[in-house]
Amino acid sequence: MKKLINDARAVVDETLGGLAAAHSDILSVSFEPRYVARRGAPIAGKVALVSGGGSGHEPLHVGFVGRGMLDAAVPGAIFASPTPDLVFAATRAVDGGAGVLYLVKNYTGDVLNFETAADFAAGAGIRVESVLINDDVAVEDSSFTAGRRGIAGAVLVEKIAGAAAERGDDLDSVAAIARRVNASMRSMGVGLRAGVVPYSGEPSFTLDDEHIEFGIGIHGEPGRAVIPLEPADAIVDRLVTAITGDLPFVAGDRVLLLVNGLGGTPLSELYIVFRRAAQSLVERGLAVTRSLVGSFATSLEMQGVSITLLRLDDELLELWDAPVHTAALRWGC
Amino acid sequence: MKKLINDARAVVDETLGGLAAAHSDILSVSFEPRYVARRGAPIAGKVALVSGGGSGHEPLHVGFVGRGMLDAAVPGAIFASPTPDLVFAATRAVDGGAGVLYLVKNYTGDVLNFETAADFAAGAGIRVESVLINDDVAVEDSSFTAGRRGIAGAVLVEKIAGAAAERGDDLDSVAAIARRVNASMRSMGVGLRAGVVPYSGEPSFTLDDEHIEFGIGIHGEPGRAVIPLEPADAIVDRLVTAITGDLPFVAGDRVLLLVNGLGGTPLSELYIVFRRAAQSLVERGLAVTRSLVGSFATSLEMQGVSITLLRLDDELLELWDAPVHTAALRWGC
Amino acid sequence: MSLDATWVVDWMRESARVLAENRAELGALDREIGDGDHGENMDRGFAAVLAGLETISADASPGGVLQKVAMTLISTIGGAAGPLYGTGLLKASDAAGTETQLDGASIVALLRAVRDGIVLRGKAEVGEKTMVDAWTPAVDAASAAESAGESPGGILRAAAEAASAGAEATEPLIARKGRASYLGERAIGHRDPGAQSTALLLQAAADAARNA
Amino acid sequence: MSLDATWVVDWMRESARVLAENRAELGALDREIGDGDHGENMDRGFAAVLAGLETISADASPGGVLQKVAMTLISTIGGAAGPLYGTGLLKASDAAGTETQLDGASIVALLRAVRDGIVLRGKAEVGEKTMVDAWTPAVDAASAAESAGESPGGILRAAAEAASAGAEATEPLIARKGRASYLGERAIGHRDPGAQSTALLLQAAADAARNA
Ligand SMILES: Nc1ncnc2c1ncn2[C@@H]1O[C@H](COP(=O)(O)OP(=O)(O)O)[C@@H](O)[C@H]1O
Ligand SMILES: Nc1ncnc2c1ncn2[C@@H]1O[C@H](COP(=O)(O)OP(=O)(O)O)[C@@H](O)[C@H]1O
Ligand SMILES: [Mg+2]
Ligand SMILES: [Mg+2]
Ligand SMILES: [Mg+2]
Ligand SMILES: [Mg+2]
Repeated sequence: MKKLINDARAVVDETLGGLAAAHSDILSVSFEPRYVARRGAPIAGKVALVSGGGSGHEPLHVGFVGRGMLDAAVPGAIFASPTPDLVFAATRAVDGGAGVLYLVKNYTGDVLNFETAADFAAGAGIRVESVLINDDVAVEDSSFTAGRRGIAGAVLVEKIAGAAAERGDDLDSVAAIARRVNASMRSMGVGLRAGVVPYSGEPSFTLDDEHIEFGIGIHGEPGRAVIPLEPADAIVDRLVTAITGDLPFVAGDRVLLLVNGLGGTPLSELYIVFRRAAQSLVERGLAVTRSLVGSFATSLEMQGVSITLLRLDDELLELWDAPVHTAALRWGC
Repeated sequence: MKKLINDARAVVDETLGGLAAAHSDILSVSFEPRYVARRGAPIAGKVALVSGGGSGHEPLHVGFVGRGMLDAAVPGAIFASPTPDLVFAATRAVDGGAGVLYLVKNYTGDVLNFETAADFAAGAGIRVESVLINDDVAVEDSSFTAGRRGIAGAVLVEKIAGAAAERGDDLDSVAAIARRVNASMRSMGVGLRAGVVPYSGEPSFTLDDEHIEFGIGIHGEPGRAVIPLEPADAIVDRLVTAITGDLPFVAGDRVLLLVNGLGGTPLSELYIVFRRAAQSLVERGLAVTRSLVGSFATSLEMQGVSITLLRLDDELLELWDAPVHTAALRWGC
Repeated sequence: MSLDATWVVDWMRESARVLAENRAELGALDREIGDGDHGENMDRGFAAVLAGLETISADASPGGVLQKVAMTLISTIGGAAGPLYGTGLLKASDAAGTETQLDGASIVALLRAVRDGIVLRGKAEVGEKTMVDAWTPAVDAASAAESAGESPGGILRAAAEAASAGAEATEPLIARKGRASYLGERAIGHRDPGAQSTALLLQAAADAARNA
Repeated sequence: MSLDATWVVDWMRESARVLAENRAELGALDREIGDGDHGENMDRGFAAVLAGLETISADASPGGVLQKVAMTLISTIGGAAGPLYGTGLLKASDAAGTETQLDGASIVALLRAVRDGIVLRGKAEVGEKTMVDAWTPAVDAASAAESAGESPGGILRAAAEAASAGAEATEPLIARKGRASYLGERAIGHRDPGAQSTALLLQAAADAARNA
């Protein structure tokens, strides 16, 4: 295992130490209990957004704390959901009296831990709403599974719901917007090479040089199938077909296209993927109205990419374009 | 070789295709002759900034084309400097009558090709100034070498000189600012694992699991020595010692600290590096006044990191904070 | 014969020991069909439990110790296993109430309460390839042993054996809950990590009651 | 005996062939002490030259062909090698002027002009582990062969042999110019890729003059 780390068990705290040092204008880090809060929080009268989940997906979620996005992020251990006491501590720290919205990626651990935190919050008289994020079409959403996973689409929910909270929407409205974003988006990814989990020193999966995991999860969970490595365009076409067919997206739709690197993929490859994805959407009659390219929801240094498509309407577009100032996403200010 | 590409020889063009599709609000791409120009260029009366070099370092330089930074970037083949005719074509496309500044990383190939382009431009009546970027302290600057290499510090030169051009400085002034930035900054990096050059399918160097290249170049060129892998903090201390000792940076200096990933390093590791670098600068009495963390000057999917330190004065600080809107760096607008 | 708070403390100490010992193995199982953190999660949680036992008061009841352990697990394991084991042990604490001595029937009730708590939170049924597939046969075996007049130690040994067999029996299953459910047929042939940690925990419970 | 434009054309065709053939080998040499692109750069440049030869006019002079080749190389190789070889061949084109037949003395002048052009742009001296270490002995050997009354073919064979020996002789050197200069002692034992491509180019020149 070759990593720029000191101690496998200190990775999360030291990452947060760097985050705090680099972005003291945006956020502050509490180490004990561990959470990241927007500078200036709580903001009286504003709905507070709290997200979190296992670490190892940076910048998700800690890099999205700040104006126009999250009020707090609660990073668990690597790939392990944070515990309820931490989520509750963050909730108390950022609640501005207008209630708190939990944005929870659909994993059993996250769901259960945020559920318990919401119980704690209710006990403390804080109103909490929760929105589940489950954009990954790789996994069948049926009674035979734990349901669809939440992956890179989380970034879009956080941005847009964050803008709604910033403009002063109330808790129910912000929650409704978050649910609308989640319902209007679909994602799917491929993995070429696994990231190495620091505490085990082992890759989270293994693949030979000729195969990729089609439908990879952001913890290295398997997807639909192991398939032969193909040219990028062919892989992108498979992903786009799976994604557009699912909602479904139809000709005339305005969409936001997010091409997300999984941590170890160079930007040039993300643009090669973006190029074909945009082409293929245009061929389907969709209008690529907004674009985002970069590594936002990662899996350590995994090599691979995910594609997310969000159907836009005028309101979502306006909220997307609203100013945001976080460590990993910034515009308009 | 596992990459999300179609054809090794099409990597640069297809990357630019994606860039153009994702950022049509910022830039436009000319494929034949190949260069990337700021949307709206030429801007009458504004000094135009042109940079370029081999590809494989994305987002450098193409991701820095836009308001407040470069007017054009000229990407060569992977790791190969662009040819003079392309630099000249870009020069003509963005010259707004106030002259053109070439920002050239100090590699024999880049120097020679930009030199020839400047001759062409002179022949066409366009005034060109060139500034060499050579921030890498890994390499001795002596008559026994080709001189110091230009690495991630290029991003700082482009940002600050770009802001000077944007506020209306004339060619000599912008060139002087660019030279001042270059003279006030130092960088150095380490490589853990090489990127794989698409056309050869081979890693650009090989290291066993226990060693790193101390002083790596962004083409995988060797640095000072192959040393054993150490905890991140120890590696950072070595880099900071080499960098601060060189200018030298002294107690009381205000500095900008850039921690730059080389392409395949996860963001969490960059923050772990930033944490220690900032600590160690504070211990030396320096004031870390501005921060930048991310993968900006890369070497394909190389695992590793470089640290750049820039000594700030009031003017450089103001120019750094000025609005910028490019694919890879954006604030203030 | 009966067990007291000392047994609960010994059980937790022994659990911490075996989970540390099996950290890599549980991690490897979870890497196959999950995200690889189960060993790390359990070890982190029980290391915290171990530290907390230092400050347990001498007159704590079994239920009191279990409550403290449950709270510690909930706030240190994270992931899916944290709330599941935490809720389970919280329910066990409720079941033990203020009793200071646990007889055979109380032991069975305690184990059943753990299982029911886990099912309450996780909604998994038997056969869905989760820790429930170790807990349910364990509860059944414990109940049968108690009916057959076994001592508390005997009851726990029966539970441990059944949990171990239950964990092994998850191997041919397709998962319907948790992360492994995404694998479909590809889960076949792999043991569920949570069922395996349950088997370790119940073996620890039996070992702590070695002389009972 | 003398060589005409056909020889230049044949030289370039043969160069394109051997550079394509040696693309991987040059790349591997450059990977050792540079950035690995020299094979790719040379192959790209000479493939473009080859394509350009299709449209060369039948009455072109050797100098005319060389000028077109030089411009193509400058606009297609990039890197350090592009301007160096490009400038070298441009100077060779100047040296050949409008002559249609190149005798021995002209051939030597042509080779010397290439070398001088490269030195003008790159400022490398002999012994600094660059392509100059192949060109300079080649020019010296060509000059000696010409003095000894050798035919143009003989002169080029002498140059090719000396270039090849010169390339080999870069192996023990420490580099002072170009990317390899960063390596210090670590460059020792590796052949300079540019010197090796020069050896290939001069062998191609000799092969193209096989019957002269
Ligand atoms: N719904 C559920 N009901 C019961 N047990 C579950 C459920 N979901 C997951 N588990 C158990 O949790 C274990 C995984 O725990 P762990 O790896 O710590 O959490 P995570 O899956 O969040 O990484 C599984 O092996 C399984 O036994
Ligand atoms: N200053 C110089 N003078 C002469 N030759 C040089 C000089 N610098 C580099 N070279 C030659 O160029 C070769 C490298 O060419 P190439 O790999 O195509 O370019 P780059 O180094 O830009 O990647 C070296 O092997 C060396 O022979
Ligand atoms: Mg987990
Ligand atoms: Mg090169
Ligand atoms: Mg797990
Ligand atoms: Mg090279």
